[in-house]
Amino acid sequence: MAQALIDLLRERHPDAIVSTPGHRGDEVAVVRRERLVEVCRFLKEDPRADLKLLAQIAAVDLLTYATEATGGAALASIEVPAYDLEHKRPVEPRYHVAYNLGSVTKKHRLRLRVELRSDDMKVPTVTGIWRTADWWERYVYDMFGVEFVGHPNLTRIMMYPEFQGFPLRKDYPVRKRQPLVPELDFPDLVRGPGPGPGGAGVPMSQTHVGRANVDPDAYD
Amino acid sequence: MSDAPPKVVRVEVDGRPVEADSRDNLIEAARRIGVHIPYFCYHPRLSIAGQCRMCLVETSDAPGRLVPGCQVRVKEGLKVVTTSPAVKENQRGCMEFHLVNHPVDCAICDQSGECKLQDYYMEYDHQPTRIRTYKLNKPKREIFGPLVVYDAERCIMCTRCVRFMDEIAKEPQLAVVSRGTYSLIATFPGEPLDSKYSGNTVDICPVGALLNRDFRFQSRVWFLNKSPSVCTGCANGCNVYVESRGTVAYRELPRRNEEVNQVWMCDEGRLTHHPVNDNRVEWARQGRGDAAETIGPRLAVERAVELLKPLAGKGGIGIYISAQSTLEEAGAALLLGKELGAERYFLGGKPSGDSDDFLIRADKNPNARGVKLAAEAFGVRIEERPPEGVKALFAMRTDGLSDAVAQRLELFVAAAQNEDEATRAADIALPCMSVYEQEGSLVNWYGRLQRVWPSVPAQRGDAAPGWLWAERILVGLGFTHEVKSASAAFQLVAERSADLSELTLERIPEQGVVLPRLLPSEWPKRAPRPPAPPPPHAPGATPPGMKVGDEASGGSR
Amino acid sequence: MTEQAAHEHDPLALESELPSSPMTVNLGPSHPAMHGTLRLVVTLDGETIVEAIPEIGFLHRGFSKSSENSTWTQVLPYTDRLNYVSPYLNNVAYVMGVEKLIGLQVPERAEYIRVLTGELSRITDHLTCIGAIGLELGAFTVFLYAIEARELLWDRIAELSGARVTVSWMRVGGCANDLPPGWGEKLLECLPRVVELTNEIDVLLTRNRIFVDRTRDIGVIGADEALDWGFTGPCLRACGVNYDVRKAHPYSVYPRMDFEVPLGSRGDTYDRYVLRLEEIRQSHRIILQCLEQMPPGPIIVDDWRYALPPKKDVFSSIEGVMAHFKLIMEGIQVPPGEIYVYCEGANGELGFHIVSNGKGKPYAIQVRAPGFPILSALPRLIKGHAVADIIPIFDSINMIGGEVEQ
Amino acid sequence: MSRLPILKPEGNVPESPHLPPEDSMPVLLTRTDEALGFFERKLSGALGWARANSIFQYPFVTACCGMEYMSAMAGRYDIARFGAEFPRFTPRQADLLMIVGTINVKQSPVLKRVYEQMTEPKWVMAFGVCASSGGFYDNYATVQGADRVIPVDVYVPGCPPRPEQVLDGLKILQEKIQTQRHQLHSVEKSQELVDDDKEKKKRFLGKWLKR
Repeated sequence: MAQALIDLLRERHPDAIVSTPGHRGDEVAVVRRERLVEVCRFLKEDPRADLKLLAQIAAVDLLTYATEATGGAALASIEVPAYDLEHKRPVEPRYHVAYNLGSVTKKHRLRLRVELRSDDMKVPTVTGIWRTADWWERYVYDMFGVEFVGHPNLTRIMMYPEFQGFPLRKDYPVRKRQPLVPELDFPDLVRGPGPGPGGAGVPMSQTHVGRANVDPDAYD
Repeated sequence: MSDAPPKVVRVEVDGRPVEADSRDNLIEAARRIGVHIPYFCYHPRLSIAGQCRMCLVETSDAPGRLVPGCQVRVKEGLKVVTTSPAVKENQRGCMEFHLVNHPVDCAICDQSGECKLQDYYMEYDHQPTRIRTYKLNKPKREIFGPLVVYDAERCIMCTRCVRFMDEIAKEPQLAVVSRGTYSLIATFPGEPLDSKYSGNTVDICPVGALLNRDFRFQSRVWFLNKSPSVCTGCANGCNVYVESRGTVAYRELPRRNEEVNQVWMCDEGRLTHHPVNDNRVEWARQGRGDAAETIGPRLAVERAVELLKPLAGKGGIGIYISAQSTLEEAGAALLLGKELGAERYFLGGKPSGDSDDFLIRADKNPNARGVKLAAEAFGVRIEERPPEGVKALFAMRTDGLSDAVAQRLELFVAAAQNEDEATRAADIALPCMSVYEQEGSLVNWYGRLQRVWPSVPAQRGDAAPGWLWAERILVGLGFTHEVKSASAAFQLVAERSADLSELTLERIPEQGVVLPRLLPSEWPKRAPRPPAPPPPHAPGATPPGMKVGDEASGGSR
Repeated sequence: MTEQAAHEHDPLALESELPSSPMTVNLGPSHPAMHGTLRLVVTLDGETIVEAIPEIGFLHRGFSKSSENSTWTQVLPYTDRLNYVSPYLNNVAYVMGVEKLIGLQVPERAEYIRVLTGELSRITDHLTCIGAIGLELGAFTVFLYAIEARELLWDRIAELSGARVTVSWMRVGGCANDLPPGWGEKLLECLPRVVELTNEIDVLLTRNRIFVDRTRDIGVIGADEALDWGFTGPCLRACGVNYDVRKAHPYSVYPRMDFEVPLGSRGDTYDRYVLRLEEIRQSHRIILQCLEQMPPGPIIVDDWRYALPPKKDVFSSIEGVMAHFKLIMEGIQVPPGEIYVYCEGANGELGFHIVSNGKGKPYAIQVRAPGFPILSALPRLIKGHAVADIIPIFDSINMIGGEVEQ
Repeated sequence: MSRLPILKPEGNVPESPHLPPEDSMPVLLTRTDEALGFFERKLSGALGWARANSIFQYPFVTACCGMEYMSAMAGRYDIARFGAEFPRFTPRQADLLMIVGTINVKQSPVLKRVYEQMTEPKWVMAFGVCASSGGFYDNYATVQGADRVIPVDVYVPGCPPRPEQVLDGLKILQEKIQTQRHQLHSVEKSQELVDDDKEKKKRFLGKWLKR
């Protein structure tokens, strides 16, 4: 019956829906950013949809969606070979923000997706519709840097205020720590010398970049 | 094979239309739209063997029968199906037969992680085998030559190495011996595989049969970090990937560059990571011979500045630049010479060795033309003789310097990468990073400017790029030159030189750019180089005069 | 102010309010009742709470970032440290997500084992929560009984999967190993003792005058407002909303189990406590049914693209060693896609938003922790109550630092 | 009486930050211990015994190790049998700071302050792998081991450690407390005594040390 939900949404807000890429039984509707609040209010109040439960707001950074192989650890190590860092072809739109909605009475689920470019990452807030969106939006802001316009208190929720950068972005290295208290620096006995892959920067098992920047079909 | 001009042929692969080149086979046509037809024995640059039968697909021409994708050319309106049950069944059966006698070596095999058997097994045959038999034992770890070791049990008899030695290296030293399931690759009895290009057989071997003796058991491939660079073995400037982990560089693999080295590389090039790993000048030091004592990098630069300051401007200073250094290092050294009012400039480098008509140049220094270009840009005359007639000398890398020259000098400051008799005789020895550890650019013998990315990211002692040492000394002497990065050092040369003016380090294309003015005036009088094999889209075009099929490999099949 | 009026009316009245300014109290992260990971800045007017600002993030361990740099199987140990009181439920939720991405069908016996261990985890979670409520309201014996009951279950869990808390026992396509022989009988022996201890707690607390006074009508929230705050699980059912993911969106073999979903009436702390107690009994029923209907057969799917080959094959056949090597070193090549999987965790709807780019590592993974939205409603719940009521309310929503702060 | 060789760590054994400074020459130190007065040693032993068997612990609980802490406190693996039963939730009244669970970067100032507020003599037990070395959370958010922030006496391995491991860690700590030097006076005063020690050592061994 979630398909009925999509049709209901299409005929009430035809221009707000960009596409509906459903996958493995999940109903997804890509919504235009300006019409998001309108669509959400409709979905919550309309008795046929009745999506009163906002389960989660999640976000995805698509910077290395095409290139990251298992050994994408070069990205993760602090000392990334200059070639890799430089040759990240910009991906636009880079961020997807996903609103997982559910209905308690009608027992169906829907996911709204808003696609954002990396140069303007503003999304209208939905705290007016669901009060639980307050903390979820603060979480997505803290982790990805997506700004929710109109949010009452858009500050970091997980990280400390002095933290620079947004950790869940794909170009933020895994191990880049910003200590609050001066720390004693112990030699990293497990991973051996040097900050390079396999060195102190990256665990041993995660460094095979081999195929990341090689075009396998060219000449193997 | 008709030499008709290639025309566009419309084909349909899995229902999707493809505009293929008339010389394409089905594998290349499918690859244009991202469909991967698996293959072992096919190689875009070698002749067709059609031996592994992995690439069988269904075509509309021969309904109900599977056709090898590597041998069949595209035809107008041909329909190809790569995912039909028959094709899937064949791929599974092929894999099973290849794996029947394959030893359970993955744990100790160097190719683990980049082995095509493993990749294809997971994609096309992810089930246990249906064949219950004992594995056949064949000779293992046979030393073929200085660089190659062979393991007959792992070999799947795709004969790529045999065809490579016949067609590309033009020294047919490998052949298939014995028949049927006992067949294995071997050299002529008593003769080693000592061709200069035997290392390439290791690259194109899809399994772990042929291994590089230098890299064997050194590191696992998934710990290595791969970064593109240019080989420093000789002036040909073959494009390579240098693989490294932590502070150690492990091996060089050829990188595709159609104009310079297609996808091949010579054997000396595969050993150029040894100077990066061992016998390095690691700590800045002061004092000659055994009076040398390690002092910090900052102290060493201050000492050098103290010693150079009284001589500045009074002449008697020489600048020696080795042709092993990058364009940036040469530029920085020349700038230092100009500021110090140096009289004489010297160019040196490793002694030249043998050469051949394919990839090996006599001049064993990667950047001789680059240093000359920088000297012209700075408008100084650079002599190609060992330095003499100067009291003080600043050396950017001490490759060509002999101990006698160094002894005669009053003051000798050297930024050096490896220990040799010249660095032991240096007053101040500054550790210099190797070309594989720094960003920069090189100019090969043909006048092609190529970019180098740092591949060994780990800091080695006090090592710093050569241009950074020169810049520190300049700052110590009081000159304010903002040379804070490799591109800034590149700008030093680019501003002053005509043909580099519109280039910056970042804008050098990946395949390198040929500087027209530097083109060699006349073609070298040696035998003409073989015509570059047709671009990968024309695999069918075997090089002229090459027989196809049985005769090519000595009729062993 | 009414007191002011009383003062003017009868200047000698002794009860008139002494003028006092609001005081802010900082229940710091390192506080016994705050589970060590929540900082609550409470503004008090005398005893009643005027305003409360929670601050979390003191146990943010970078679950998403670490998982995005490990293969699909290596993420499992990270998942059961999310809600470390009911580890099996996290494992099952994550593994169901990966199977949904692959479109994999898990064998029958594995489904039953997952439901069985999931319910075991639910019982240990509720026991810990009830023990904490009892402990922090002074009933130390309730804590000891609850922990003793939990120890009995942990012994069975340790026999089954090797660890007591961090089990990491599920695998993509089934579970790690089969039930040890005689494990079912031992479980049947120890379950009555657990139920007996639960009844004892029930007797001690449920109609205890002090307990009822401390928890009845404390932290009340209406059904609609609870849903607006994102409540799910026992906290939502306490307000009378009949929503349990096992009944609303049946998954695994839950349709074959018959169990009721207990509902509360007033949505206060007492209802939440009673609900958890009742759910322990329902879970007990489910476990018994699972043990009866457990079919024999494989416990993991037999497809070597997703499940490790048996060790005999790994050491003897080339196919086995290659499959094992690729699955471990480069991970399961999960087809690309984006899904949101949800199942009934101990505190509510536990969901995973997983994105795969077709390679061996999850490209993006974020947890929908049931405790996260409920904790965001804490200021609303405790406003107007006395300081002492913070403790029972905070315990009844059963906030687990690991899952809330990932 | 043959002269005892002065044992020095050969080769490039990394100088561990916790070892006493170079000049204290551990072998000789025990000799100095023997040189302590007979009554001082008896008093130190008695004080050590008293402090070892009545540890008041401050459970700095954050993560999953808390579950095993509960088991260690509860009936079956009862920590009370070793005298460490009474958790004190104020650093002022606690001897042992048990860091139970992961310390993330946002929590490190809190941990440091709680440690500094504790009164001497105080000990620290890193409960579980995350407190000892950051565990497998090797990312931007986690401090790689509490010993980067505060000095730690006993490291209890395990994720989470079984209650028996915790009790074993407690036993090791008790041995350490038992054999430590305990003085009855405050910290400042003991500094003078340490200087007296050095004086005594110099005079007594002066001529042997000249090499």
